[in-house]
Amino acid sequence: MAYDYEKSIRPGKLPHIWCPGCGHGIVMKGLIRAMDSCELDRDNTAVVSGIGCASRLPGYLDTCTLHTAHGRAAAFATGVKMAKPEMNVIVVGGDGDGTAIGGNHFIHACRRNIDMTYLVMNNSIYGMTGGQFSPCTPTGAKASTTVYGNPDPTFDIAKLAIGAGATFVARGTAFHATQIDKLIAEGIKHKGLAVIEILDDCPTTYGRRNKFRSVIDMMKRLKEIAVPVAAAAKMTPEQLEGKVLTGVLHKEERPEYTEQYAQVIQRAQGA
Amino acid sequence: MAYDYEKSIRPGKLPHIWCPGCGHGIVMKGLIRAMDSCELDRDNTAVVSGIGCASRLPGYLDTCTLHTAHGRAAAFATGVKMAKPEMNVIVVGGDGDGTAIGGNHFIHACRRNIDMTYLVMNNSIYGMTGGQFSPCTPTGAKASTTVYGNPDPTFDIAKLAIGAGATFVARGTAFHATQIDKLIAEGIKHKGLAVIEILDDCPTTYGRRNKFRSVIDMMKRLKEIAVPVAAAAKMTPEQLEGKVLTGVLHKEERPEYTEQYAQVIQRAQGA
Amino acid sequence: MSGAKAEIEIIERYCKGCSICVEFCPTKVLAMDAFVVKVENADACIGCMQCELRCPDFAIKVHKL
Amino acid sequence: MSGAKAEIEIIERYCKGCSICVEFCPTKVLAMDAFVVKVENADACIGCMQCELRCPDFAIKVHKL
Amino acid sequence: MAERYEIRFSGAGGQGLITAGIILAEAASIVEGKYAVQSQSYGPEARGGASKSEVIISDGPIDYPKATVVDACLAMTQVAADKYANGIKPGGLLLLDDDFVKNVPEGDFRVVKIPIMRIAKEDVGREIVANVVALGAMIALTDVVARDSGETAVLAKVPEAFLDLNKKAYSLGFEKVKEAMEQ
Amino acid sequence: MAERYEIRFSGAGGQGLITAGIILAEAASIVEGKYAVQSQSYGPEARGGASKSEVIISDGPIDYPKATVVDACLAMTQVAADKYANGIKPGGLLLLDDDFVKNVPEGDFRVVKIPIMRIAKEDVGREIVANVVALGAMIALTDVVARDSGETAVLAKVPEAFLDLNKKAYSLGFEKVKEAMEQ
Amino acid sequence: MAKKVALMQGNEACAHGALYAGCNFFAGYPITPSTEVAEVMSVELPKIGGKFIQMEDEIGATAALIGAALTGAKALDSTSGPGMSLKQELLGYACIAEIPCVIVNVQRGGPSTGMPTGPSQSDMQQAMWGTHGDHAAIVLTPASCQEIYEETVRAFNLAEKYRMPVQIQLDEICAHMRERVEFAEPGELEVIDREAPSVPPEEYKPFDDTKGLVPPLAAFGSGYRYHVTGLNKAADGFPTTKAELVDAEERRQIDKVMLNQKDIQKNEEYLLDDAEVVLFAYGSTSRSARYAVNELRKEGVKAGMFRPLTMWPFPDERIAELADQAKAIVCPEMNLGQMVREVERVAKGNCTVAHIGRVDGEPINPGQIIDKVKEVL
Amino acid sequence: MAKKVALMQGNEACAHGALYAGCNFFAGYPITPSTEVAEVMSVELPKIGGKFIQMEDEIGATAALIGAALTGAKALDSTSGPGMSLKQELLGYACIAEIPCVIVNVQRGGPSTGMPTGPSQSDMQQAMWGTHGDHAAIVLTPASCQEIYEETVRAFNLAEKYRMPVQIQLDEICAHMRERVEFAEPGELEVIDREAPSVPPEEYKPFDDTKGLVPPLAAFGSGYRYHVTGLNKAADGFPTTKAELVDAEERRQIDKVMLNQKDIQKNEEYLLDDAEVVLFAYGSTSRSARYAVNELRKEGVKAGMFRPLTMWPFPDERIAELADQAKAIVCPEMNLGQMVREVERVAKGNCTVAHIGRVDGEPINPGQIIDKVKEVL
Ligand SMILES: Cc1ncc(C[n+]2csc(CCOP(=O)(O)OP(=O)(O)O)c2C)c(N)n1
Ligand SMILES: Cc1ncc(C[n+]2csc(CCOP(=O)(O)OP(=O)(O)O)c2C)c(N)n1
Ligand code: SF4
Ligand code: SF4
Ligand code: SF4
Ligand code: SF4
Repeated sequence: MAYDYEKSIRPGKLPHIWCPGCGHGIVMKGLIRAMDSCELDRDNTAVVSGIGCASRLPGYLDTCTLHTAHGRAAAFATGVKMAKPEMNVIVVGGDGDGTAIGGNHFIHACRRNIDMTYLVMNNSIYGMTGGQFSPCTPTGAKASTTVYGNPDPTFDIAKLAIGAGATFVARGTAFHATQIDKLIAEGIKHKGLAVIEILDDCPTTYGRRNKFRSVIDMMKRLKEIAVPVAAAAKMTPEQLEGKVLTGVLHKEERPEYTEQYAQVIQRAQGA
Repeated sequence: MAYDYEKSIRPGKLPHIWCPGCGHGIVMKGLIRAMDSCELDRDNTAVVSGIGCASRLPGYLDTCTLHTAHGRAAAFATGVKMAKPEMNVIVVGGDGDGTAIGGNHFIHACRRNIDMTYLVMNNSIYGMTGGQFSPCTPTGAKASTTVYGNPDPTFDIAKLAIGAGATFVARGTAFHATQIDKLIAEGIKHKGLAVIEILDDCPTTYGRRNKFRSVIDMMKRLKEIAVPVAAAAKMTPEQLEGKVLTGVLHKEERPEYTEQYAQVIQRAQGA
Repeated sequence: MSGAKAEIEIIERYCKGCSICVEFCPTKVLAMDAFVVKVENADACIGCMQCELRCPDFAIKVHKL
Repeated sequence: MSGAKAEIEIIERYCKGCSICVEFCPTKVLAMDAFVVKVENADACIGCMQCELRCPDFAIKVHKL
Repeated sequence: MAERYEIRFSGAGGQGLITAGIILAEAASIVEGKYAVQSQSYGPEARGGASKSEVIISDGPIDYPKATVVDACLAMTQVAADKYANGIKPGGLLLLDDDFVKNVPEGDFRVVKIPIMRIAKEDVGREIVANVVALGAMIALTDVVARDSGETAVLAKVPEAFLDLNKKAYSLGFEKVKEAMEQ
Repeated sequence: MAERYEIRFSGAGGQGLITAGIILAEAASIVEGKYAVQSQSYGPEARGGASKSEVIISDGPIDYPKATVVDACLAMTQVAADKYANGIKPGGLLLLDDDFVKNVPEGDFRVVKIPIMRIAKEDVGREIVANVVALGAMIALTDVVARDSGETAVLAKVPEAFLDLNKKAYSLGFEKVKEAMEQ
Repeated sequence: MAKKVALMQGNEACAHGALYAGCNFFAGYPITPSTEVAEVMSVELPKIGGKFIQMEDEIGATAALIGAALTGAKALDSTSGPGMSLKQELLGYACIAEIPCVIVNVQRGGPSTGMPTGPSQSDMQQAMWGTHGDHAAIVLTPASCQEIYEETVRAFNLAEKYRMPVQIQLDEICAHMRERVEFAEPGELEVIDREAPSVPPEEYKPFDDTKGLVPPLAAFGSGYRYHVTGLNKAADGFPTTKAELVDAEERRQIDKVMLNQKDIQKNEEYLLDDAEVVLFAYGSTSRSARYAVNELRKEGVKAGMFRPLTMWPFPDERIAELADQAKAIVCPEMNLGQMVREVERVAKGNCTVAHIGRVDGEPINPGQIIDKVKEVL
Repeated sequence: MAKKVALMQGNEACAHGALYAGCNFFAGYPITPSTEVAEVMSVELPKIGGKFIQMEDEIGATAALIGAALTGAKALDSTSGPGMSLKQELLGYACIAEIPCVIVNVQRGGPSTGMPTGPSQSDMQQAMWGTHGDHAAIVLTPASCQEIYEETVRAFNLAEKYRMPVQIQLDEICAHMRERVEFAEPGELEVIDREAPSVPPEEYKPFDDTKGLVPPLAAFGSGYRYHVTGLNKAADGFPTTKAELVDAEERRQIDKVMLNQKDIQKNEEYLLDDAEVVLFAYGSTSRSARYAVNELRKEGVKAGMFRPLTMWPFPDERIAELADQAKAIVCPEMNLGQMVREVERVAKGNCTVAHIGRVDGEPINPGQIIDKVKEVL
């Protein structure tokens, strides 16, 4: 049956503001399915974002939604979760929001291992401001501030998250739509900070500058470069050249932050 | 022969402001020896720091020194290096300065792989403000804001740096004084961003709260926990429990940022 | 007799004409009509849901028959 | 006859009395005198430089003989 | 031409209306040496959504840089026509794409209709030049700059490869509207 | 006691002078119910460097919370004595540790000398209580709070295990200075 | 039973006042000379099941503060100049999203790192204008440890009542001096909690002003699902660029403060009835000023003091009256001329307005004030 | 040869002005409505061997700006409200460490994210007071594309001459409208470079004021080794807490601006000679005001306009004169009352001071101004 997205979307909010072909809508659908499959109580779920096209997502969801300042979503979310650990907290946002200006809050959320799900919609560009390069823009690519080709190296968000201590890291693509909800759901169920990166597309500000004739080409590229971790294990480095691993890239167990703090309270009250 | 540190130190600036037993002085000596061994031209060397006890270091060195704002040293340094790539740029500072408030600039300096040396004097605490915990304070430890034991997980600076893309990462300790200059010198010679973490001590705000009777105990602990990477390779996980690896932990070659930008200039001028 | 395994509902007001659904429909059920998608070959639908899943704009619903 | 391999110079004005040098001198050449270090057993010095290297305060110089 | 002549190009984002405004302003201020100010307003959406571009042309310095009541208005969509028609000066002009604007707003202004989009698509062969068609039509109607100045400005703006296409679009806009007026 | 009585404890960082000031202020304001304000100044160094702590005691509310010219001043180091001696009121008091202050500043004040550090180390057995020795001496000299009040405040501040040590230090300070005055 | 009393620093009194007001969340980042506020909160909050979190930086701290406040927490944050500058963007967020919370700024010498251990009152204009965009501010300036305790309670009350951030501006002297503080008994001081919505969740609009200038705020997780944003928005909380809605939002957020000035204003008037010279003073400087007033009165000078406890919104009306009454208003401030500008603005030339500025890390002493008063009279 | 002319946006004109002034370094972080400044610089700078760097955030951008400036670069940064708020701490650093650099703020609706695409003039007080601590500010407010080009050159000149950060405050209208801009020929406009030290390196003190209020600044890497800090410091650049040295530093840094006001001030006076009502207007609003003046004159109203191009330091003296001369000063601003406060302060009640505020994302149109003028007269 057709999936019932409407029940999770605030009445009258569609059509959304995203451009034709923008992958953010695909990711939003995955998020809705994931929230449904985890049976999250919408009264007790907060979806928090920063600023950017991707960060407009929460406005559509019929739950507690918090659209904050550029880059600060993880820190706002940390306040929500610390103050009310019984809430489910999901952070959503773009690669710019999360890894440029928001980099510090991102790595510290990973370090604390606070029980939140951080969904990065990585379209490799600052879409909302018209296509300046982000820390996730491929080296050499064109953006409005790199007309001669981007000199900047690119963050591997998963590697960064693991380096900072994230205990669950997964990656999917907007093309592999059926996988998105599964990865997010696994992240939601994980106790601790879960990072889910979805490789996404921005036909408006990235595609055209980088010789993608249309969003279709961008989707095809996502299809081509993605290699599931299991498959990758059987491939040679040459075969993996230019590919990107998808699936659950990292999972470990470490004490969760609000539980650790509950122990602080116990110690304080025991003393 | 006694090492001639004086020639590198600004006249009249000693004794320095650090407390009795503070490891920062030991690290500063290592830095001076490293700068000497690399024969850095002091007229063309900038030493840049943020705010904190460790960040007071540049004031003593007879070179171009820049004591900036808390956490921002790497970004100031990036400006210096970009504008004048022929300068040697060294960033120094504490664990708080570099990985708490300065975390974002730290990871982006690593990502860019700009040719600078980043020396973190990690004493696991905010010394200057009187001993609040830092992201590098061990879980469970006491600090002025964690009297019930620190609930926060600890950053592994090396892991974070590697995750962010640093191309040279090394670790030493204030006890292993002879090694400090070697590691820093190797970092200075490395083309790209080099992170050198020196495990340090703050007897005043950390030691006393955490049952170290004196700085001697703190030094002894450093001696005990350090295991050189080569030795570690032959040890079992059980033997490595509670230990910390020292030496060069990571080294790779990637294009350096100012060189990449030089190519942007070429492309712009060629067009 | 129709071979369709599913009926496609298009919410025209939501469709922004990106043509993702058209491209990735394995049986070429859909086509662009100026700025909005339309069902061109309803019978061919195998009900794989790819169009619904990938439509960024909540503009397609696949009702299995 | 002195067995000292080096002469220890102490810059009292710099010494903050942390006693790191005292502790880690392998031959116990140094000792604390109230707040400042002093050379107590000059002859024993093997010139290993450990005290100079580790003094955080630039207060010790080891002059090899 | 009045001391201060105001033209508005309105429609949807992505239709190139801002470019049309810029070209007109260039024709006036760079090619003809008059004074001109071009401005636009836009919403949070990167594409889609309403779009408008305004040009003020004058023989002397222009103070207030925004349109007050415009002398001429282009509306490429119904939404735009509905929204901006009442911002036209009495006796002014409303140019519209009659394939898209079905309900023609009423008011004290002259209405000129041509199928701008269709001309671009069918006669020129590329929808993307609809803005240049509109620009040609607007210049033909208002005489705010000389036909040649408009063409010079158009050609200065587009890449080599598209010169002919745009030249054709501009001329067609100019002529089709003349035809429409004669009818 | 004057309406407003000002006492300064000065010396080096780490000597516990701030604590001495706090205890005196507690003796006055908590134990005796007077008004008191304690304040301090400190430099960028965490330890070492100059340190000073000031207490103002009064029967009524205290406006200006900083010392103006003090009634009594403790100097534990030469640096402190040199720096603060001229901040003493005419006819005021300077208490100093004569092991450390060799050049006794001159001025219109009474100078009382006792070897505070030495008393702490040799007579009490722990240098760390030098501040309590000094406090005892200061209270003995100024009578700004009752001897008992001072003791109560000292004992309220220190951990169980150190009660006796501090009691002893306080008494010794009190008595040694009385002896010194009698000499 | 005797009341609990203790000798404590202004910073400690602030923390205890917050606890009395029901504060159950603290987010901060350490900085001299404000750290004691955080330190006390880190010890006390877990005892009552509250939460203390030390964030990665000041921006993160303010973000967490706002996030927590949205769950219904009463949230406190403390900092000093450099941190306050960093918080400015999110302070604006708290204004436009109307989030109740309290931020304590302990002023030290500046700009930049300046003199971290020196007292100052040089962030007073920043308190009003530090963030971009138009907004209202409530800023309190207590002057003794007891008053810091009580004004912190009031700060929380105002934050909750007017659904906005409230700043307490201390100076290093007030923050670090120790005085006896009497703890209030439960019920002794008024404690206000924010108004919760009375409508059912389906009808709730987080910025609905039909019932008054301050819309009720539902807590996240209390059954109300709504949207919060830093964009201009309609009553339902969703972004808008409609001119009339934006205008209404911006003006209401200022009106809620300016039209409630009577309730928000608080000040002390000392010997003003017949005053010919008025000292306008606040924070620790007001203590020198009171001392100076007393001395001047002894000498027969008709001096008095106006001491704002609410600095912003600025007490325009009363200062205008005093300017009519007095020959001169003298403003001692540990800065190079900040609040004196407001006094000048309001005085409209009706009396002499003079400033005594000091930025060398030393307090303004009574003698300086006395001299200046004599000079202007 | 005919001069090069082009139709360009205010933001583009700003970038080209910077290039004319010798700007060879840009650090920034994109934000609407300022991005075009960065975009033009990213294209143009590498062509002349200059450097463009997009930093990880606005704080990093200002840090890089200052770092580059210390190597001798002429450095530019552009942003808008939220970014400007984030920059405040380091703006203070540039003040106290006396670093020449230029920051362009394109004002949009606020506070917080507010209305990113709407014009505004609501960061005008922030421009002066946004950072903590006492400091001076130089803030320019041009009103046409040509003027933005030229004032950007002047901004660099002032930054270099007075060794401090200079802000250009644009509004979204000026930033995004397109007008014809004439490029200046080399030599046509004055271009000032900072004074390099004349003493040998051993004698160089980076904050030595014995030769004047603005100490020469050596470039890192030019053979001068010295120390820079955001702490209060002595002439030699090393930290101090000595009261007299701190006092001297703080006052000199303000004096260098306030005592050079003649050189720094710039404004346009339009039909003021006989004006009974003065419009105080700046940025795009001044264009409505000029239109209004012309209309009013037609109706026989003696209206004129005072248009500050240097907004800070505020033109106290001239406004005071105008307050004496005129019946009223009317201040149209796209905010809820910012610069009007300064006018009130300076007018000292000598004339009516009225404000026209607008914060709904729409420009203030001439009609509104005309109505208000008629109301107050
Ligand atoms: C403090 C601040 N700086 C900059 C901006 C401007 N800004 C808004 S969104 C954005 C980047 C958006 O990129 P990303 O997060 O990748 O999301 P996308 O728009 O691509 O979905 C920027 C730079 C801002 N709003 N606030
Ligand atoms: C913006 C800002 N926030 C906070 C501070 C206060 N502060 C100064 S140093 C410091 C921490 C220092 O710790 P670390 O960097 O580890 O160095 P250490 O003192 O231990 O050597 C803090 C929090 C500041 N100066 N500026
Ligand atoms: S600009 Fe890019 S990211 Fe933003 S809505 Fe359009 S396609 Fe999506
Ligand atoms: S407080 Fe700690 S880090 Fe700072 S100087 Fe003292 S020992 Fe060193
Ligand atoms: S050189 Fe070696 S042996 Fe000699 S005093 Fe120093 S540590 Fe001891
Ligand atoms: S290590 Fe240096 S400072 Fe410490 S006691 Fe020895 S000489 Fe003194």
